[in-house]
This record gives sequence, C-alpha cells and structure tokens, in this order.
Amino acid sequence: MDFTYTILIPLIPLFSFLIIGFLHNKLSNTVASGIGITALTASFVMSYYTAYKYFFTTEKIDGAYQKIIGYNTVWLQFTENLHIDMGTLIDPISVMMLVVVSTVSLMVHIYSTGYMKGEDGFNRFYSFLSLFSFSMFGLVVSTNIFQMYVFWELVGVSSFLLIGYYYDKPSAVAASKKAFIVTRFADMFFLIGILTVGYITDTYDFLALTDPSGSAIAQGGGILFMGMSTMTWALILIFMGGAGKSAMMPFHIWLPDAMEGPTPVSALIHAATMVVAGVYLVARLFPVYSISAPDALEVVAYVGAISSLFAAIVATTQFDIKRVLAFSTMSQIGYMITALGVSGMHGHEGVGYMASMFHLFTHAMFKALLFLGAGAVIHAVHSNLMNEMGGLRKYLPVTHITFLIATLTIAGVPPLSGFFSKDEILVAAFHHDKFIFFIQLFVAGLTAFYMFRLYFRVFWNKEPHYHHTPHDAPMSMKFPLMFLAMFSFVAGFLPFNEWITVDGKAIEIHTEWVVAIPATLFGLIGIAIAMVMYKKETAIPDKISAAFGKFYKWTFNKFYFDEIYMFVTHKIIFNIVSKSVAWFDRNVVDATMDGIGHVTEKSAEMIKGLQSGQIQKYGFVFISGAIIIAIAFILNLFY
Amino acid sequence: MDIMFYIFSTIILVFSVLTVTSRKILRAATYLLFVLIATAGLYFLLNYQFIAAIQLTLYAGGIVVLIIFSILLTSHISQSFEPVGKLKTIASGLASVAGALLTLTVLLEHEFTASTKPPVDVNMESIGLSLLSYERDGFVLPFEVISVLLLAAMIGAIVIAKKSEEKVTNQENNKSL
Amino acid sequence: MIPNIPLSYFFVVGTLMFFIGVFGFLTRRNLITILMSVELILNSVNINFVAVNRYLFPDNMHGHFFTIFIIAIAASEAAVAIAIILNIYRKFKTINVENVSEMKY
Amino acid sequence: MNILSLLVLVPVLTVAAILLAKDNKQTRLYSAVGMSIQLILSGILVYMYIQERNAGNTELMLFVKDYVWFESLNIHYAVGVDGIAVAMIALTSVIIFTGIFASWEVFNLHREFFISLIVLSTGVFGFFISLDLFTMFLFYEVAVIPMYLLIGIWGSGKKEYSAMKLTLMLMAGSALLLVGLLGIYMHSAPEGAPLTMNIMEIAKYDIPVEVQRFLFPFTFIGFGILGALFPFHTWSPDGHASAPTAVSMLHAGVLMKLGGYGAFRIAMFLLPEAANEQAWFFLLLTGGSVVYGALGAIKQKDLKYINAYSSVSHCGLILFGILMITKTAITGAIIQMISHGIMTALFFALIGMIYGRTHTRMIHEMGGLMKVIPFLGVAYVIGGLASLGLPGLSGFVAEMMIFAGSFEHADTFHRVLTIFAITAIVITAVYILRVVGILLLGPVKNKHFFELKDAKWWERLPLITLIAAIAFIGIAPFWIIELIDESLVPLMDKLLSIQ
Repeated sequence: MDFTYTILIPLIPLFSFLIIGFLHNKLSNTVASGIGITALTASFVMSYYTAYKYFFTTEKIDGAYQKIIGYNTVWLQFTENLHIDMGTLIDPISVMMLVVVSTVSLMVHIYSTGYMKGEDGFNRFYSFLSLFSFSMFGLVVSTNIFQMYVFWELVGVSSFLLIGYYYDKPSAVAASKKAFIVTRFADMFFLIGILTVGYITDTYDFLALTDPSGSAIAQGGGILFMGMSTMTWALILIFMGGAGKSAMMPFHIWLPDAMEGPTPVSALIHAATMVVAGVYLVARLFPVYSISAPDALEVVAYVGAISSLFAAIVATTQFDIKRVLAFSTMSQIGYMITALGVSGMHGHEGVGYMASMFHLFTHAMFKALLFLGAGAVIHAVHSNLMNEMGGLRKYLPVTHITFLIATLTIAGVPPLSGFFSKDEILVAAFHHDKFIFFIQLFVAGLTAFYMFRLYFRVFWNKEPHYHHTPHDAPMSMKFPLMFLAMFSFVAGFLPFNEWITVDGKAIEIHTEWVVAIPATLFGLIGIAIAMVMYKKETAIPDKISAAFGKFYKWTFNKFYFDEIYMFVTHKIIFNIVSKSVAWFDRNVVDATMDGIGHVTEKSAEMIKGLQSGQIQKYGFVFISGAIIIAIAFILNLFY
Repeated sequence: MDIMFYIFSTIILVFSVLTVTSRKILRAATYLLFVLIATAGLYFLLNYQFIAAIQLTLYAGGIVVLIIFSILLTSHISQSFEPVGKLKTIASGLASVAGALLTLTVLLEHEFTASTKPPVDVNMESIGLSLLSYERDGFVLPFEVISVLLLAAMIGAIVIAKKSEEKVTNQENNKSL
Repeated sequence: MIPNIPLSYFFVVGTLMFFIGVFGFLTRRNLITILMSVELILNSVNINFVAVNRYLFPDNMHGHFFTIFIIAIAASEAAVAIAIILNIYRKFKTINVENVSEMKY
Repeated sequence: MNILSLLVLVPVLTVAAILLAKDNKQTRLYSAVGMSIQLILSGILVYMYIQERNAGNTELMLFVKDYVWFESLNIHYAVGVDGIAVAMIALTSVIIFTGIFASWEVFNLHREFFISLIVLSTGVFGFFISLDLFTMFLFYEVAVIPMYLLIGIWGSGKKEYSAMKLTLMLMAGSALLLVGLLGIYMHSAPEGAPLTMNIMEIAKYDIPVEVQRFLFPFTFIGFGILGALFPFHTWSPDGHASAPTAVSMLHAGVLMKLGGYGAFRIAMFLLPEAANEQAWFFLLLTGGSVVYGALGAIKQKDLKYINAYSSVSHCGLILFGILMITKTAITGAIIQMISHGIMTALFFALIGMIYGRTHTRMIHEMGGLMKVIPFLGVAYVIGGLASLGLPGLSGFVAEMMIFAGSFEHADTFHRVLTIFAITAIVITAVYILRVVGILLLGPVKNKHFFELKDAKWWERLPLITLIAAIAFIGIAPFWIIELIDESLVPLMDKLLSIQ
C-alpha cells in the first residue's frame, strides 16, 4: 500500500501558512480564510481517505494492522543510528489522530470566519491556525521520537502565538508566556528523556523502539539509578514532557490561563488536539512503557487519576465558562492518561489503551463542540462569566441544542459516544486497580455535575439584563456546531476495538454491567444535583460553598498552584537566583577583572615616583646599576 | 719631562674637583678652563701637537667662552649656590668612588700589549690625508658625518635659542599639561 | 718621544677625572655646571684615547681621530646644550635642574 | 590570483576606495559595493569548494597557497580552507554585508567608521583562511584592534571604559595566545628537524604530551577569552552595550567565533592529548556559563545587556560542544557558531534600529512596539524564537546536535553536565519571552511611539537576509553539515585517536 502522499497532509497547511503569512498585508480577509480553509479541506479529505484506505483496504497480516512508513527522509544525522527523520508513519493511532485533527481543525477554520469577523489581524489568525495545523499533523505522523519533539515544539509555539493573539492585552501576553514556558519546562524533561532513550537503545525510530520483539525494547533494564532502571527514568522524563503538553499535574497551570486566546483556538488547540499530544505520546511509546518500564506506567496512571480528580473538583467552583471547560479538558485528559496507565499489552488487558484512544477521539469531538458552543455564547453576550449569562436557550436555540448534546455526551449518558468511551476506561481501571477505579467513578459524577451546572447557569437560570438581545451565531458558526454534534452522536458506535489496539489485533469487548451501571448512575446523580441547584436561581450553591468554607476557597483558587509557581519562578528564580547571578557577574567576576586593572593602575601610581623627571636621579641609578652589574660580572655572580 | 706630567695631572685633578664643588659658577668655569688647558699640556707631553692645539682653541677657547656667555646670560656672577644636600653628596660620592675603584682595578690589572708595528709620524700632513682618505685608516665618512652634525647643531642651536613667537601659547599649553 | 710615565698613570688621571665629572653631574643643580661636568667626562675620555694611541698603537692614528671627533661633538653638544639652557631659562626663569621636571611621570 | 587572497584583497581595495570617496554617500556606496563583492566572492568560494570536493579532491585543505614571508623565522603567508573555514567565511561575509546596511544612516566620521569596520573584517577573513600560526595571529590582531576605535569613538554610554576593558582583556588573551602559539612553534617538529608554523605540518607531528599539557591552557584560554569563556566574559556585556550597532553585530556575530574556531583549530587539533585530558575542567566552566549567562540575562533591563548575556550563554555552548570531542557535538558547535553569529547579528541590528527610533534601550520604557513597528517586531520575535531553539530555525539544529553528541559519552559526568546545560533552554525561553512580552506586546506605553515609522529598505534588506539565513540553516541543516562533515573527519581522527 502506498502512503507516500500522506506527507502532503502536513505540507499543505504549511504552504497555506507561508502564503498567508507573507502576504498577510496584501490579502483580503476572505481570501486569507479561503486559502486556509481550502488547504485544510485538502488535508481533511486526504486524512479521511487515508483512514478509509488503511482500515478497510489494507491487508492485515496475522490479523493485525501493520505500521506502515508512508514517507521517510533523514533530516539531521547525529550518528550512524541516531538521526532525526522527517516522514509519516501510518498506523491505527496516527490515522485516528489525522482524522481528529483534520476534522476539528477544519471545523474551527470554518467557525472562525464568523467568530473572528472584523478582528484586527484576521489574516494573522489564519496563518497561525495553518501553522498549528501543519505542526499538529507533523506531530501525529512522526516516524521517530525526535521528529515528534520537533513538531512538539512547533505546536508549542503556535499555541503561544495563538494564545497571545490579542497581544495588546496584558493578560493574554502573560498567559501565552506562561503556556510556553511551562510546556517548555516540561519539554526539557522530554528532551532529556529522548536523549537518554537514544543513548540506551541507539535508535529514535518508533518502529524499532516499539517493536515488542525488537532489541531496543529489551535494553536498559540493568542500569539502576535510585532503584529504577535508566529506561524507567527516561520514560518518566518523556512522560513529564507529555504531562506538560497535556496539562497534567503539576504542569497544568498554563491551561486555564490559555483560555485568554480566542475561543476557536481553545477549541482546537486546548481541547481537542494539542493537549492530547501527551496522551498520544504515551500511546505511541506504549509497548516500551509496558514492557521495559511498568513502573513508569504506574506513575502515568496515578498522575492521570489525580489530575482528573483535581481538575474536576476545581471545575465545580469556577465561574468563567471557558475555565470550567479548561478544567474539564484537563480532567478528561486525566482519564485518557489513566486508561493508558492501567492498560496491558495484549488481548483484553489492552482495553485501556483502546479506551484511551477511543476517549481521545470522542472527547476531541464533544469538547471542541463545547468550546465552539461556548464561543457562540460568548459571541452573543460578550462575556466569559456565567454570572452574566442565563436563560439563553430562548435566544440561541441551535447553540443550546448542540451544547446540550455535548454536555450529555461528556456526562456519559448512553447512548452518546462519551458513555462508551468512558465506560471502557472504567472497565480497564476496574480490572487493574480498584482505587483508581473509584476515583474515576467519582470524577464521572463530578463531571456530570459541573457540566450541567455550566449548562443550567448559561441556558436556564435567571436571565440577567442584556444590553443587546443576544442572537444566534451566523451559519458559518452553526455549521461546525451541528457537524460536531452529529459526530458526538455517531462516534460511540465506531468499532474502535477492532481498529485501535496495542498490537493491531481486534479485541473482544462486552459491556460489564458492574461498571456501566454505577457509572451511569453517578452521572445521572450529578446531573440531578446540578438541576436542583442551578436550573432556577436558588440559594443552595451559596450555602454549600459556605459549608465547605476553607476547602471551597482553596478549590476556587485552584489549590494555589499558580501562586506556588509564581513564588518559585518570580520570587526564587527571577529575584533570588537570577538577580544574584547578575549581581555576582557584575560585582564579583567583573569586579575581579576590573580589580586586576585597578591593581595595575595603583601599582603604576606607586612606582611612578621613580620617573621623577630629575635627570640626576636617573644618572645616579644608571651609574650605580652599571657598577653593580659590573661587579656582579667580575665576581661571576651570574654563573 | 716627567715632572711636567705630575704637574699637569695635579692641576687636572685639583681643578676638576674644584670645578664640581665650587659654589660660585663663574669660578667653576674658570677652573674648568684650567683643567682643559692642563689637558692640552698632557697632549703636548705625548707629542700630539695638533690635537693639543685644537684642545686649546676649541675647548679652552670656544666652549669655555660659550659657557661663560651663558652664565652671564642666566646667572648673577656673585650668586653662590646653596650647599648640596648631604645625602645626595654622600650617595653620589660613594657611587663615584666605587666606580673609580672598579674601573681602576680593571684597568690596572689588565695587561696591555703594545703594537709592535713601526710607529707612524703624526703631523699635519698625515692627519689631513687620513681625514680625507677613503682607504684603510681613512676617516672621510666620519669626517663628513661630523660636518653634517656640526651644521645641524649650528642650525639647531640657532632655532632653539631663538625667541619663540608662540611663547604665550606655549605657556598656556604647559599649564594645561 | 714617550715620557717615562707608565700608561697606567694616564689611566689613573683619566679615571679620576671621569668620576669627578660623574660626581659633579650627580650633585650640581645648575644646568651649566652640569654641562661643565659633562665636559670633564668627555675630556677624561680624550686623555685615555690619546694615551692609549700613543703608548699601545703608535702605528695608527685612530685614538687621535677619535679625540678630534669627540672634541667636535663636544663643541656641537655644548652649543646645542647652551641653546637649550637659554630656552629653559626663558621659560622657567631658572636653570636649576630640580625645578625643571616637566618630564616627570 | 588565489580566491582566498582575493578575500583579503577586496576589503583592502574597498578601504582604498573609501579613502578616495568624496562624501558620505559615496563612502557607503563603496562600502556596500565592496562588501557585496565580498559576499558574492564567498558564494563563489562555497560553490568552488563543493565543486572541488565533488570532483574527488580529498585534500584536507583546498586552494592552498604558500608564500615565504620571513624565511629566518619560518613565517609563511600560507592560506587554505576546509569546509569549516568556508562556512565561517560565508557567515562573515553575510554579517559584514548586513552590518554595512545597518550603519547606513549618516553619523559623525562616517568614512572613518567604515574604514575601521572593513579593516576589522579583513582581519577576520584573513584569520579564517590562514594556515600559518603567525599569519593567523597577525590577522587576529588586525581584527581585534579596530574594535577599540570603533567602540571608543562611535560608541555610546561608558564607551571609553568599555573600549578599554574590551581591548585590554582581548589583549591579555592575545598575550596568552602568543605564548601558546610560540610554544607550539618551538615544538612543532621532532628534535633536530626544522621547525614550522604551518598548522597542517604541525598536525602531522605529535607534540610531546608534557608540552601539550603546558600549552593547552594558554592556547585555549587565549582563544576562549574572545569566545566569552567564563569567567573571562565580562568584556562582552559592557563592550556590546557601548558598541555601535554594526560593531556589535560584527563583534558578537563573527569576532567571538574566532575564539571558538581558534580553540578548535589550534588548541584542540594541535594539542589533542592535552585537550582530552583537560577537557573536563573547561567543560565545567563552559557548561556553567551556558546556564549562568542565561540566568544573568533574565533580570537585565537593557536590551543590549540581555543580548550580551545571551551571547555568553550561547558561546558557552559553542565551547561546550567543542570540548565534548564527539563528532556530532563538534558539528553542532560549528553550526552553533554560524547560527549564533547570524542570530545575534539580527538581534543587534534590531536593537540598533529600535534604539534609533525610541532613543532608549531600557525595556521598561518601551511596550507594544509590535503595533507600531510590526516588521521589526516580527523580526525580533523570529530572532527570539531562533535563540530559544525553535525547530525550523537555526538554533534548534545546533543545540540538538550538541546535546545529542554529548550524550554519546558513556560516563555519567558528561551526561549530567549536559542535562545541566539543557536547563538553559528553558531559561532562554524565559528571558526571550520576557523581553518580547515587555518590549513588543501589551499596550503601547508611550504615545510618541505611534509616530514611529517601520523599517526602511536599507533596514529591511539586512534583516531579511539574516532571517533567511536562519531559516535556511534551520530547515536544511544537512547542506551545512555536508559542507563541514568531510573536513571534520581528519580533525576528529586526531582527537579521537587518543581516547
């Protein structure tokens, strides 16, 4: 099967970026967005074609989907075996990601024509979107871990550029900086991890790395550092990189702030695609994790579980609708990460892996939908705060319906797609670790609660006084909503168990009622509580928050993570370390250098008296010197 | 004859000492004159009449007169110098004595061997020929060089001694330095 | 024509005269007296040259000519020196060497 | 005429032409023409070099010419280039070309400025083509001395102090270097054989280890001072802060690379045993200075100081890579030289242009410049992204090669040190984004800024040239690697034969 054309999927948006970027002064808004959408449509079509071709026409070997290198070229040679390649790797997860990225990206491109209309720098926005699409496509099709790092950085910078889109707004600038630096900090670990893996296994290539029977995977068991093998450490480091991008604890602080970007950006980058890169990374390296470093996988599982719990709790207290969604994203990504952490390699053990990818897919669709819906709401009321919203169902019918569908999906109400994917994750957790299972179950309830809290407060509840009557979004915005809503419906019935597994072989799944019933129940309870509390304006929320007291305050302030970070970075690193380094440089190193100059000058000052200008003194010294030297010679003192 | 050497030597040494110690400048110049004349005497003693004559005319005649002129231009005749500082005198004296002893030791210990070739007759003719000869033992090059030097010194002396017209600005410059 | 004086006697005279000149050079303050000391030094050298020429190398006239040239140089030196001294006197109103220390530092 | 000698001759002729120029307009015209010729010439050199290599010429040095200069002292005018030198020459010609345009606007003593600048570049070109220790040292001095005038006369701020400091420190480096070079010369051949100054000749003979141990610190530190080796880097912040735009560009862009290049070509290549033995110590220094420079940059307030400290960090990485003594790391270090050269030239050019408009270099007095001068703003962001190692721009390639190369060492020391150095990529991001955030983004702070004009053609030309170069190296590093790869083999063989 020839997949060489897949290299075009990332390249077309790149060209679109270059064209819009270079000509952004010259192009009209329509042309610029037209170029962007056309390019994305091309990639979209190719991605779907690839998916079709891969899943339906490619021959399976031994009942398993094969990993196919579509295109590969050496880009940067380090040593014989270590080199950065650029190419496309076609396997179930990359194909799935292509579909996800192209779908959401295309929808966002279309949506933005309406949402961003009349904004200053509209063309810039489209060029950045194209840049992001290029980077994201490049990331998902990476053939080797270093290529992934390359695009990893590029999505980071596109994210930076897009969050800081309103660059004259200080909060946006701060948020973009924060996002970039935090993820960069995590990327540093990723890089060290990559280098270590490269050192141990002498390859960066995914195929070689993840081949369960290959030599690379067997490496690194022996060398111990603090009780764990080097490979384990390397994989933990790599996971830290992934955690940074996916906003896992403790690198999550950038995600809520990233909501300063335009809403379509949040939908695309900070909900559906870039933030799941961490999940994708772990999934990509899953065989390595599973075989060479099960300890690392345990870390992955717990980080995911704790993050999802944390985010869900915080989400219940936030008032900015985008922030609620951001924490919800974090929580859902925590789910996916946990699912990977509790997964095994083969057969039914591998259900976690499948579930994780499944949830990634469905989540991308419904979370993008939620964000775009929120965007439509914000577009209508010009505010992010739910206090200034309410009763919008009358004004925004389409948005309301689609938003409701998405909310039901994320709450895990059958038969919407969220139910299936979440159920599989819970099943995986149930079989692996009961503790994690209960956390996840609780989070499922919380999710339903805070999502419906959001839904009721925005679309029901008391209607505040609107300056303008809110009206529904234009068609360009409605179409993506409806399209994604449809996806949220359908996605649950896709046969992921046949398509996406660790070893490419289909696995049997069946509904486990032990898990499914409590999960659904928890969801329904959450919805019910939310309905009681928020459908009409009541005093219950205030009472409850008062009852929780300190805990509420802590939660509301996101457990002061930002403050801790601020303290560490600004107070300690910037002020104490950096200032003292600068001081040290000026006053110790430089002063030493200056000091040498001063000593020279001072000693010159001291001996310059000898240069008295008095010829007789010179004469005296000269003659005495001559005599002394002569005597020395005569007495043979020099020999 | 020998006695003449001792007389001249005594004069030279005594008046040399007086020249460098006298506190009246004009007297010092006069003592110098005596030294120079006595030196000319030594030359006569060695039978170098030409050089003795030059010594008398140029040194005793020319230079001393020049010195006296400048003394008259710059000092009062009656003016006597302050006594020299003790430390300076002792240090310089010691250095000089040490130097003299050293040099004398070396000179007196060294065995000089005289040339065995037949002596030449030193007279005006041979001097003149040698001065303008460019062959062996000819001194035409130094002669020419010395002529240029004398010319340069003459011009230089005139230029330097001439009253400068930019005297005022010079002084200002000096202040700023 | 050589008197019965050993060569070394001339050396003694020359050396002593030289160092008397040096002594004068080091101690006198007046520029003109310093100049005179220098003349003494030059003169002492002349004596040595002439004596050596006569005693050791009567076959040539090198020492003789050296003396002549030294005298010539001494003359020009004296002329220039006195010109300089006059100039200094104009500028500093003194010819005391200790006060003329523009070359300091 | 040998093409290499032309590289030295063209600047000399340009200087002559400038001397004959009638007014400022002609002066800069002649300079621009001369340096354009130089740029074309180095382009031709690259082309010729590749042709020659493709034709199968495997000589280490190409276009070799050797004229006896002072026979008694074995001083020859010997020139020749390998791929590394060719790359450096190309870099130099790009930067001097852009530097001319960066000083396009007339100022006091315009003509003298250009003369000094071009004399400086003559020295740099001469340095890169020299094969003779003495000629190399001579050109090195030619490159260093005009710096004093350029900063002392046309600088700003504490210019006399900075110029003096810079010159004295570099002279101290030269003194050490001279000891080293003469030492190498004195031991350049076995007992009894005639001595030689020719690098290639010396390389054939193994200098006794005891001698190497003694000479290596002299040579390495001597070059290291110019390459901002900690703790001898302090001339750099002051010097750069005071220097006029083009001089900063040339100095940080090219002159500091003389240090790295020399350290590699002379210190490491001719003294391999000592290099292997003593590398650990200098690795500690340079690895430290990578992080140290970056930390120092965070809290600076003056744009030029930020960039100067950033240069300390990046140049530390150059020496760090060289000292790793693996082929990948050294390739990375050479690319880092080129990359940093272009990048920092871009930065200094931009800082000069921004300063020319806002009349301040204090970042807190500026803000929101992206809105008023978008071209310069975008260029600054691109430069910043290159500096923090964004893939697709030159910095990434260099850094990754250095880090990957460092990880080839099997021992913990090298790897722990590398991990330490890697932390600098985060710190770099912090200070770059801080500057970008304060300087370019946010609301426009001063309403006078609204009147500022964006870049003119002579400003756009150098900026676009430099950005294109950054992107070129970043996207297609394999060409540069191919250029230097073959030349590295013999050098590496000599260095690795000891291990």
